[in-house]
Amino acid sequence: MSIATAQQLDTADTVTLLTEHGGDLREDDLFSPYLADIDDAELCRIYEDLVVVRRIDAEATALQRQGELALWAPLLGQEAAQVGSARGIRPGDFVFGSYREHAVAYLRGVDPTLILRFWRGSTHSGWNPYDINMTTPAIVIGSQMLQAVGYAMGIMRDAKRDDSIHDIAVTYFGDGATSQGGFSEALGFAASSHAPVVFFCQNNQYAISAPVGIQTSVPIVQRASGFGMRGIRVDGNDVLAVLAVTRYAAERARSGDGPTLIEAVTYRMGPHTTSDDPTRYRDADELALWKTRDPIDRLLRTLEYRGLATDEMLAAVDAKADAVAAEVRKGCLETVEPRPESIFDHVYSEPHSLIEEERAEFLDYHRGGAE
Amino acid sequence: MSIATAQQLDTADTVTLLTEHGGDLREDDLFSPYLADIDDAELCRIYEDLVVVRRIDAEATALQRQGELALWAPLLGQEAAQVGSARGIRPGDFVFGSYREHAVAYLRGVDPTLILRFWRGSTHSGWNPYDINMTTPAIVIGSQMLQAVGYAMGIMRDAKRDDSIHDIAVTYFGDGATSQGGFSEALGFAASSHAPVVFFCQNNQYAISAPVGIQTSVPIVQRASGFGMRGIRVDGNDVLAVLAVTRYAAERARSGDGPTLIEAVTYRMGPHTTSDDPTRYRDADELALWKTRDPIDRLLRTLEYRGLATDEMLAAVDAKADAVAAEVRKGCLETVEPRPESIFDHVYSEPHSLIEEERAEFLDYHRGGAE
Amino acid sequence: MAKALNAGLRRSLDDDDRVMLMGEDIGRLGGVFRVTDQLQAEFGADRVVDTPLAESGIIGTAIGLAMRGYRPVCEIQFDGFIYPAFDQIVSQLAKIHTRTEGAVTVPLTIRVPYGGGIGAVEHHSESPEAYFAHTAGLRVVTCSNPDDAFGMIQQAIRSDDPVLFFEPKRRYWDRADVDLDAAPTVGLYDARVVIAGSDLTVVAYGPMVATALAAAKEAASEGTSIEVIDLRSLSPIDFDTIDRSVAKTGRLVVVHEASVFLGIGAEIAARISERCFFQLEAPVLRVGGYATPYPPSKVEQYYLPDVDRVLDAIDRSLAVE
Amino acid sequence: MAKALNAGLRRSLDDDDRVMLMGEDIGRLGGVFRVTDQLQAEFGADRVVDTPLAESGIIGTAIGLAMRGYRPVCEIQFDGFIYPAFDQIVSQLAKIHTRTEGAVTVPLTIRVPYGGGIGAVEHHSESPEAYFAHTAGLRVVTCSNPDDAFGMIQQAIRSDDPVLFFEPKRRYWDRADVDLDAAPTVGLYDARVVIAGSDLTVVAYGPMVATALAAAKEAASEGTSIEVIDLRSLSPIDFDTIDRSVAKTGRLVVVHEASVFLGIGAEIAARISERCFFQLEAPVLRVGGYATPYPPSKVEQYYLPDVDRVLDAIDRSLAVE
Ligand SMILES: Cc1ncc(C[n+]2csc(CCOP(=O)(O)OP(=O)(O)O)c2C)c(N)n1
Ligand SMILES: Cc1ncc(C[n+]2csc(CCOP(=O)(O)OP(=O)(O)O)c2C)c(N)n1
Ligand SMILES: [Mg+2]
Ligand SMILES: [Mg+2]
Repeated sequence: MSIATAQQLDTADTVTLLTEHGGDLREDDLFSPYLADIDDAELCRIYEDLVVVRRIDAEATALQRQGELALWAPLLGQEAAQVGSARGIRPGDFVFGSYREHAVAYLRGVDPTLILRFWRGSTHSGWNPYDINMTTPAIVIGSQMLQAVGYAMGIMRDAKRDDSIHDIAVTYFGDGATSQGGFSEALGFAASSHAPVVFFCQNNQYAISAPVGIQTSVPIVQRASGFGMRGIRVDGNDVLAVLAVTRYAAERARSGDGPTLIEAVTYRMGPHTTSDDPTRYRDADELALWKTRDPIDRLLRTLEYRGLATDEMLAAVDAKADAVAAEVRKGCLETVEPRPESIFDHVYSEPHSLIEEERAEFLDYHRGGAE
Repeated sequence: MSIATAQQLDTADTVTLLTEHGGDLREDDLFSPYLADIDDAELCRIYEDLVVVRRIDAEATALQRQGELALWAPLLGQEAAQVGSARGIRPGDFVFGSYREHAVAYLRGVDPTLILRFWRGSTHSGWNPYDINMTTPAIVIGSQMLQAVGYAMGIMRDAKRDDSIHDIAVTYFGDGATSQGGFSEALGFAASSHAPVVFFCQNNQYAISAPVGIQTSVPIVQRASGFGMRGIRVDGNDVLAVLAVTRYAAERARSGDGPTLIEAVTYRMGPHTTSDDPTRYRDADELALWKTRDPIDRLLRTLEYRGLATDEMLAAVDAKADAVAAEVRKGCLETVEPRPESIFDHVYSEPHSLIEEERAEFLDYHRGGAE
Repeated sequence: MAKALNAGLRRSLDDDDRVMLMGEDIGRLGGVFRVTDQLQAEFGADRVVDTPLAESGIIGTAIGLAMRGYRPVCEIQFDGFIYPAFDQIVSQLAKIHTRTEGAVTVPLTIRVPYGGGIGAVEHHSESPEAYFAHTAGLRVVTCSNPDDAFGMIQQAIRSDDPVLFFEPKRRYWDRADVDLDAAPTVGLYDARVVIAGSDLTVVAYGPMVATALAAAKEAASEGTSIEVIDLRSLSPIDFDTIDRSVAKTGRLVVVHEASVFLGIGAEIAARISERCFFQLEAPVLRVGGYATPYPPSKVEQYYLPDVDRVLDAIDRSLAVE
Repeated sequence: MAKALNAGLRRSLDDDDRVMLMGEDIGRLGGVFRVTDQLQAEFGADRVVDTPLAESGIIGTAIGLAMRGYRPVCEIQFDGFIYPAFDQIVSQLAKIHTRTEGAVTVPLTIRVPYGGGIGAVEHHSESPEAYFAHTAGLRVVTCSNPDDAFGMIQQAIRSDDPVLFFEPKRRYWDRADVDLDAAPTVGLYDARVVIAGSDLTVVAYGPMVATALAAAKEAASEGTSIEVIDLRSLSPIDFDTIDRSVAKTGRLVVVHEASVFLGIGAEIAARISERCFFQLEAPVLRVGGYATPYPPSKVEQYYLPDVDRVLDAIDRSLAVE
């Protein structure tokens, strides 16, 4: 199996709005209008989001190193892809994520300490999906996209009875996930049903050690056209381009124009998870190159150009990040661990004879042992 | 789920070489050269193939009606797609079919009576795949394409050690099968490994009762480009176009240019199987329209134009068809049924304690019963 | 039985407009066994949906629909075609309620025509129930007669837990007068003593209940009194009903089409051998498929348990003193 | 043990150039557990292949490679990720030899790190062996120690039948001096009596053998003599070895991590209860996972059988008079 070269960021048809080396936003006929409401204040809030989610991520990595978490999947480098897209959708929309979308969950309003419960090993979820309209981590690669399409089909049905309904479903997944049959089936079902769903691929160049060239020799976005679906490739380290593109795709879905596949080209600057050692499979040079494309620096240069990057602003952002990080750490250390017998709690929603029997034996055994 | 309209035969980019209403072959810069060796005699032999395989098919349907077969999946209407493609590849190539490629098996030289053994219920296979380099029926939709890709990867490896090897793998499947994740995975693995494999889709417009518009709203051939793969749509009722296109794709694979997806647009003129009642889901008009596009008539018109359709030739072809049909019928009626204990024969290739035990009990029980 | 299922599905569609049917060929065609005949015409293509040909896609999207509040009933066209959906069933459907600590319920019913005996080609005669019964988070039931078919399918659809609903396809053509106004009198997860007896207990389910009854009848004619239990639910299993019977008869034969090795009978034999250790007068015997793939139909009668094989096991059990 | 497997794979690659390894991250990275460490560097990217991320694709293409004459060894990265390949394994891999009446062999080995106890997140601690053991046409084996790991992986690769090779991931870090020149002395499908005893037999496999041995040791210190059998092969199961032991001890406890309900223990309990009906002094007891999904790691110790639970079962068995 030959490994094609990794996809290039600078493909001509990649949407980008933040200039790479400072200066103001690029104008784009199609996408700029989607940023009409992004004034200076909003730009600063976006910057804050980027910094805060990176800080949460760093704190979680630290907690893992200290043994407080069993594992952590860092989003370092993917902040713009996640913040931009999360800001491009609405609270009523439903997100089917994978396992790395901590920033999306945070922006959808989850208590950030809940995000860590999963990685600590205290739960398989962390939050109630209906509280923030977002699923908890989906670990089996390729499993969540079909569910998103089904949910979107449900929205379509609801909308037939109530024309005030314009929700959509959004699903996140990685470049590796695009090889799974479930992904293609999801594109097929979405295209043939015209369901209001946005497929958001974070192409961070790697599936653990596998460079994206192992999955595909052409840009992932191209997959869409095979199903007659709209596809857009966007610079995933450009938070504003991601925001605009997501809003565009979401609006298409909302107004009945069907699904869109977005490929956000970004880079996983950290390890796959805290168990991973990326030096075994990638060069220092590559990482160094992508550090020059850091999504936070990228926005910062525009803030600087506009004179918004005042010491005051930057200090306030740092303070906010510190506060959230402290909250996350505190929440983690205060985690109330599940009771042993919780194993039996929610296997079924209705009584089940075997579960009752095993639970009784379990309690008996452990009570017996304690006496 | 909305049902898009069935794909039209007359899409501009569909390869067709036989004219529709008589006359000689159309010239095509790319594909006509692949027919350079098809002289009048060969044209007559192709015609004979079409008639013979239709006749085998009719005989099998008759045998099913008489209770000699449990089931039969007629190829009526798809003769050109199968004969054209089967003639476009070589004996050393390996075919991974679905369950309707009776004509392909016949042309690869299987004793035609063996084809029926499967449908009679006497075996799960019928022939030794290595005898004709073609698998026996694959019933689980979408399962055989990945195997074809793997086989082709094996060829690539072999060819590295022996540069006289230019075999390819060819896989057949229907329009319905393109919805299965396994199909997309196969395209993905083939594209990323550059394996010498030809994907041959017989789009016969239906997956049992489901019109192709339920599977996709764009031509199936388009799927290829999503994987960076060559795709060709061909008039599947035009045996010469199918032959040329198959040779083209096979040559690409043979010379290291990678996989191709061929979509042969045809029509299943009969029921899905002898258990099916197509009047429940499709209009008489549609069938009538496709009857005007009958693949045998289509070639016949060109034979007539060239003065080849002599009474003598037609009679000889009929005689041949009669002979093969008689042979098939005789073979079917003479089928030697499997011994009861054959159940245990080939579960494993090496001794297995549980099988030995159960076989012994089985023989004991049935011997006991007989006494 | 196919008609009874059709009536049960119609009733469910009528009772609750969140119920919807999904599957290959279930709409216009009414399903290859006509179980959904006319339902698309009656309820519309939005509630009786012809899906693309992808089982994983069917179950995956149905899970999403369930999360949005719908109650999908998915048809898998034949037993052997459920495996492409295995991941969605085993890693998603079965686990979502546990994963979310009860926040998300997935009231999905998967209808699976199963079993052999109809002269079908490969992959059309499988008995995959043990895979699902071994999977925590799923419920697995199967009907053996038209009455149960009508009642149980409605109960399954009303359940908030995912239910695998296995339909014995060789019994689809069995006829009976089903009272369409009767509410089910038995719980979905209860076994039923079909005929009482005192010498030996036969436990069967789905297609094999009729076989067990025929064997019992024949045994009766020779003076042996067999108690036949229709298991109905394979997960959970109603062991209390089996226990009670074995306490009385002291002998047990379990019958199913699936391979004996790790089939449902293994769990029953294991558990009853434990629970009734001192009541059992003979070892629990199992009659079932062999440890081979389902054979070609010309020899399927040698693979499938039949009345004679059940009687043989009964004799062997009774021979133990 | 990971090192022993690595050595066994290296040996297999050396011995037979039709052997090739396929899987996610097995090449450059050497596998997430480093079982294939350095093998790509040594044997090249053609024989140690980093595949796209699709388990069904891996097994499906491996079947094709096997049909072309290769002997692929596929790694499934974690137990919980085998289900996308279920259809290819159960409907294809398992059936091809039977389907073709012996014309086609598919000498494929599927390596599956399995089981819990390593503090992992969801889907990384599954014990899916019973699904495959119930599937006719497959062979299922599992190693419990580095010595067996080294020998058994080579035997599995040499087998012309498809073999599911389960590796107990919590034992990957177990160390032992493995004699890399010793040929295996036991057949791949033979169980092994690890320690002899007279009062009670414990059957375990994979990760639970160490647990059973620890329990036996503790029981010995209290004067109870336990015979511990390492099953090694789960399909077929070497019942003769178990029989012989139970004939001697009269008591049997089976231990595994998978759910007890329809786990491997069900078949053992069912069969031994039948075969040793008159020798058994107490019912066969099973110690295993509960009928629940594998729980979050903070409570996994309550799910997993441990020395105490095995001892408890031993006590309960011995208490039966
Ligand atoms: C079905 C399945 N196979 C394998 C794995 C193991 N695994 C976890 S993450 C991963 C790579 C995923 O890559 P990608 O989709 O690009 O997402 P990323 O981690 O880069 O965000 C793999 C192989 C899995 N979780 N699920
Ligand atoms: C996985 C699977 N699902 C369902 C079926 C039942 N089935 C048999 S043929 C068929 C339709 C196939 O349509 P297509 O791929 O277009 O092939 P055609 O029959 O038209 O040649 C279906 C749904 C099957 N065989 N396998
Ligand atoms: Mg990635
Ligand atoms: Mg078709």
